[in-house]
Amino acid sequence: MPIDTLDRFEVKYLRIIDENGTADPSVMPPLPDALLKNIFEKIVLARTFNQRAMSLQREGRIGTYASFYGQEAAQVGSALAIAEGDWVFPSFRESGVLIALGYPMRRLYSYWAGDERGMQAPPGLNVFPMSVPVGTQAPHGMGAAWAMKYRKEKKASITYFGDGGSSRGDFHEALNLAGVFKVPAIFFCQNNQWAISMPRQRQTAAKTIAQKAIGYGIEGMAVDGNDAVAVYKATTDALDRAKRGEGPTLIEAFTYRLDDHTTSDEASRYRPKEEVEAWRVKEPLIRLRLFMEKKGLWTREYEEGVGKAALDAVDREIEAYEGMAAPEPSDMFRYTYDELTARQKRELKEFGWER
Amino acid sequence: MPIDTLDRFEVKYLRIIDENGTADPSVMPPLPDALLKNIFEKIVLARTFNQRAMSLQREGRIGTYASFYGQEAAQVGSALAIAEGDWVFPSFRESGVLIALGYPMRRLYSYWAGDERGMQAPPGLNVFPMSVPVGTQAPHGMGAAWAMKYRKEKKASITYFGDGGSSRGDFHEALNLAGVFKVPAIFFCQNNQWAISMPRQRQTAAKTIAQKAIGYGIEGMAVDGNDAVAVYKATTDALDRAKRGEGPTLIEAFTYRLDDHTTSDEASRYRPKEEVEAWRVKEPLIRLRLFMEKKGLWTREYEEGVGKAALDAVDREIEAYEGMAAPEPSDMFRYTYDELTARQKRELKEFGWER
Amino acid sequence: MGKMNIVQAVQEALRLEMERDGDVVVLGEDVGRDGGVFRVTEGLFERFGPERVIDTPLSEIGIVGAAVGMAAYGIKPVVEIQFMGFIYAGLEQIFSHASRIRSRSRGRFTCPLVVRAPYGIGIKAPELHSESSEAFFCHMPGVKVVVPSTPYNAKGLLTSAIRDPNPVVFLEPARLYRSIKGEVPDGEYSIPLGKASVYQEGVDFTVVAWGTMLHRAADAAEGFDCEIIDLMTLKPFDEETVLGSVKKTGRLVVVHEATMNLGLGAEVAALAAGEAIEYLKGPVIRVAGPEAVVPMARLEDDYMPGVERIKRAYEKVMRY
Amino acid sequence: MGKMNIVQAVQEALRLEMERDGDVVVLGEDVGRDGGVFRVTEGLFERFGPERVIDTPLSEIGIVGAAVGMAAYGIKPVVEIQFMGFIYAGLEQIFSHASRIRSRSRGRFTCPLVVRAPYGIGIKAPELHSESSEAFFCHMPGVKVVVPSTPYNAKGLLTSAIRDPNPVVFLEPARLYRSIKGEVPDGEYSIPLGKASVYQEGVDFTVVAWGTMLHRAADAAEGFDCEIIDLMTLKPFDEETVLGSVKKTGRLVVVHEATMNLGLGAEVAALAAGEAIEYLKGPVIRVAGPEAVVPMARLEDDYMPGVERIKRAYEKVMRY
Ligand SMILES: Cc1ncc(C[n+]2csc(CCOP(=O)(O)OP(=O)(O)O)c2C)c(N)n1
Ligand SMILES: Cc1ncc(C[n+]2csc(CCOP(=O)(O)OP(=O)(O)O)c2C)c(N)n1
Ligand SMILES: [Mg+2]
Ligand SMILES: [Mg+2]
Repeated sequence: MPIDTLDRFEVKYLRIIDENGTADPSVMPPLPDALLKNIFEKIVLARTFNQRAMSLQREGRIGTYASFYGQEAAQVGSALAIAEGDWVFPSFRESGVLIALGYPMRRLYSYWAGDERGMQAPPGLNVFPMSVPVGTQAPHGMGAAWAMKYRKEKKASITYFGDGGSSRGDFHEALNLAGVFKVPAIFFCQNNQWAISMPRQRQTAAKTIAQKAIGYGIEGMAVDGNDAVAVYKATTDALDRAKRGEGPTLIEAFTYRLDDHTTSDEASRYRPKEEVEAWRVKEPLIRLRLFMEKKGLWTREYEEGVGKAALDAVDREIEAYEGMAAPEPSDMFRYTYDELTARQKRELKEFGWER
Repeated sequence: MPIDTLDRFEVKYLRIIDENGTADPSVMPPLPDALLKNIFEKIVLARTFNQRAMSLQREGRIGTYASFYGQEAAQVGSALAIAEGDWVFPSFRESGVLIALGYPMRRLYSYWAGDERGMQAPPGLNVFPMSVPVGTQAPHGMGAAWAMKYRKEKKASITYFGDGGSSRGDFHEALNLAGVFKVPAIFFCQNNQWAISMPRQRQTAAKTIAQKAIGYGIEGMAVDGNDAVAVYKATTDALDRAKRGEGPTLIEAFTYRLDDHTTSDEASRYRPKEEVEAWRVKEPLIRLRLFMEKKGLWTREYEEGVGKAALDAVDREIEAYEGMAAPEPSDMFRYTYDELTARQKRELKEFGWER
Repeated sequence: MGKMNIVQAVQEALRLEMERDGDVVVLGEDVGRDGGVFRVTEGLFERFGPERVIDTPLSEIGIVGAAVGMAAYGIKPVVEIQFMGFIYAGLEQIFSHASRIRSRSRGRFTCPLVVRAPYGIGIKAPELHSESSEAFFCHMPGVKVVVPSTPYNAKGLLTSAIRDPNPVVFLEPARLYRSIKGEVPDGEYSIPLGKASVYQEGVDFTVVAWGTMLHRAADAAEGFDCEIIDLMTLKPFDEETVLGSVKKTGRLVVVHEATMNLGLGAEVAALAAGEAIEYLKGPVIRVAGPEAVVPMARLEDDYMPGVERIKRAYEKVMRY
Repeated sequence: MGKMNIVQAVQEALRLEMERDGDVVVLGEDVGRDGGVFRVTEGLFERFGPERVIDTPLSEIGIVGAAVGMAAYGIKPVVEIQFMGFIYAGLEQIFSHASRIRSRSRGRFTCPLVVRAPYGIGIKAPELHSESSEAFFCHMPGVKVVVPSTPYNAKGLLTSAIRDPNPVVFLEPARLYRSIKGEVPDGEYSIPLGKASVYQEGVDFTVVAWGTMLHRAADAAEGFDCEIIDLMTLKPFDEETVLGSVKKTGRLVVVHEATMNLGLGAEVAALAAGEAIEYLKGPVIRVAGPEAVVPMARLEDDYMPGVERIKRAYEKVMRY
């Protein structure tokens, strides 16, 4: 036993619907038609929100915005696997996840306009404010799951982050703790191949993010992130395992950021047009449309109806957002501590912020 | 290809000399007798230093001390693989490494007596001050290796840390960067099974520390940390690879902390006596002695001579340490910046610290 | 009522709050079976079990960050950081999350978290075991900072900290842990956060101190008729009591262990210079650590303000 | 000599120092091919190649920590942190290592490292893009902190920072990056660290400011005969110039963007209260951010001290 093999590992990859819309029957789960349609409709809704956000930004009606164009399957597919009572810890690119969960779009727009009220999740929706410091939300997902386990509740947390986020110490410590305490936490990585100008290949020398799970002794898997059904299945399975007490899972969804990093970025400075074009044809709606058509669930009229409804909904939400009263400066103080401090009271007067 | 295997990994373990002192010829490197004797003698010297440190602490002649008893093979075996010009980034438990490298023992004693001068490595010895905040030295090892690569020097860095250190974000970020930039850095983990009262099994759900290398796309291996020859070989190979430009290696040496965590600790509160006893018979000197005896390199008289020389050397160093002039309070200022600030100059006077 | 030391007082507060509220959990390195390196959590593991007294891996980002998630969820984590010098890895989680989750979510989520850590020079261990970096936390809106100075207030303040709906950094002076004993009432009681205590009344000058330095400031006060204020809560601190006393005495000395530059003494002095300058008869004197990294054991007594240095400050302030 | 903005001035200092010294390397997220999110490092990648202008993974502990190792080895890393709000993960490496490796090794190793970051409110991006946490670094002995306010001093100060044998945190006011232009000499020159500059002479009161606030303080000064000091180096700051001016004018106003409590204004005020109180005619006034987390874009103008608030402070101080 001089050179002994202590252990062996494999990294698995799941795809169910290929780029031509053909589902592999050996892995296709028996999903109700209504669910498939819901996935489709939420993707359209999210994409509509996203397109309008991009124009609102150009028009100066919201601020810097992070588009999720291209990542809708990963976002909506995973979001629809989330049950009531689960907790969600998003990064700033997860507007699509939130929309699929029913988060009020008016609040999302207001957030992107620089208003903290936009991240006040409505009661019943356990969505943490989007984390801007990359990766720092991973320990929160771990901790919430720990609390669920402590309370013996059949719930789970899901934390979203990017390929860039996997390089951060927070990711490491969160996943390691999640493994040790076997908490019901899902860590969902949208590997969209870029962290601003840093390509995935130079973010880590590991070939996959999924294999990082090996270092924590937890489940890890990769999934085609542009296949909404595969994402839905992988996330559902992971959440089920978590709720059965079988511990955390790291999911890596291979996808692609088709837009610039944010509206302040200019991706053409650092990535080749051809790469973007090669991914454009793999975008999630194409294959879902083809697949649903084969199943008789898609027609042109259906999509037009869905698109129209989405536009109407988004327009109503934009109107509602733009009708919101301006935030009060005193809100800064109101939410610093549970009560105003003596200094804050003095400053309220001094600044003329009393209401 | 619905469920595809993206990659496969194995974790390897090296042992050369077993607990009965029998070497496996298939992996035994052709080491000169002088080197084997050097390993033996340095282990004896380090252990003598350590024993005396424990009594000096009890007598109040030094402060809190972290014993490396039981880990001498891992420390001396790896240290003797280090070449002149390489840089060493130790944790606080690496007194044995430093002694094997020729670090003045008087300075080590003075360090453990609470004197910063003890961590002023002599010229030519590139040993960073022992890192007390666990794991924080890993990025330094990465950075020094990066600088070596930048300067196109055939050198490497070696960073020492414990099983506990592998849980820290610093470890993660350092190893990930080392992989991406393929720097000549060795990360040497002495897995001594405990982090104060935390057993290895609850430090991480991963079965080995070595497998964490998979997450960084770098070389990783485990080695019997009580087999000085295996440690020497694993470290030499890793350093050679690093210097050939083949990138970093994570080495996990399985060993055991036979003493309390430090002289302030009481390990009997948290770990079973039987476990300690089971490891005691595996301590590194026993098998090395048997092995060398078989090779005709060991006799009782030889060991007595080595022991006597070690005691003499240590005693001389203790005397030298105790003869050192007390540190000057003004040293605090002298080494804050390269020059005294105006405030420091004022404080020097005010405190009466001018020399 | 019984005499106990600060270790015992903190332990008792933890035990009582854990008995009272099943959501209170203690977590940190070696807090369980080992009872903590200072034995503060001794007995809690046996009493409450491994689910409520949780030994964690060596992971300060993870411990603090997970506690933020737990606290937001509704559990009340009391985190022990083994020494204040090891909290630095957790600073981002404190500055970017614990302190502002209430603000970022406009009240939807809160962070009733306590981070306990021994702090200051006191046990002659290697570097980073003697930091007194309270000022870092005091500068961050949304965080409260508390430092007890006696067994009595250690128990009462920690009780309040655990019940407080805001994140509280609770710093325990390592040097005082076992060196002072005092009467501590049985059963639970709380001392409100944000209020200072007048440790000693007097008329000639005001001394502001906390933790270990409070006792040195008091020792140095023999022969002076000064008012000594034990700040206890450093953020938000009791400006009213401080200013009231300064207006009465007309002289101010602040004593702390941390380096002077931007130590909390700066804020106390600035407050006086901003709000009570017309009462000041002479300079505000800060007695504080030198402009240097906290040294290891052999120089630590030179670093830490001693009774002699404090006395000189008292004499100086009385010259005006 | 030519007119340029601060982005260009910083870029020029980097380029010149990299040309002068082959050991100077630039590293950080997106600093290479992309030229940095503010385009500060634009063109350097093309000029010096990927080994000297290094795009790193998203890894603030690693970037800062590796730079400590590089600096100790003898390379001169200039780290870019994308925004000051993302430096918090690197605080432990700065507080526990960069600042004290010289002290811990008694001079055997040093850390000639520069950490650059844009700071302050200015670009209406989401949270943590607008922090002004300079005080954290100022409290740490062993670190220098520098903030330029003009293209001219940006170039000269960064040149000094790169050549300085100590770790320097170099904070670039995001709001000023492209909003002001100024004459900048061709070729290399340096402005010494630790010296303030008298931006405007005057007799009635002294104003201390830096970065963005310097300009607001100056705008508010119309109609007042005040002396305005641009601190430039915040740690160690030029106490002599500040005290000299206060002794001359007898009145002091400090203006900064960070929250007041333990912002650097506290130290400046405390210094005056300790060393020049007999010259002060009235209270030391601090104009600073409120006791709140830095808000997102819609409230940021309420947070940041404006010309009106500063003017009121000038009027107030003149009432004494
Ligand atoms: C800690 C931290 N460092 C830097 C940034 C600036 N930044 C914002 S997004 C980003 C890249 C993130 O990449 P990734 O994690 O892959 O997410 P993606 O943007 O691709 O969704 C960077 C560097 C940040 N927000 N937080
Ligand atoms: C960041 C940090 N946290 C906590 C400590 C206190 N502490 C000192 S050693 C230690 C355990 C270290 O375990 P390991 O890394 O396995 O090294 P070993 O002591 O076994 O050599 C702890 C918790 C510390 N020094 N640094
Ligand atoms: Mg990405
Ligand atoms: Mg260990």
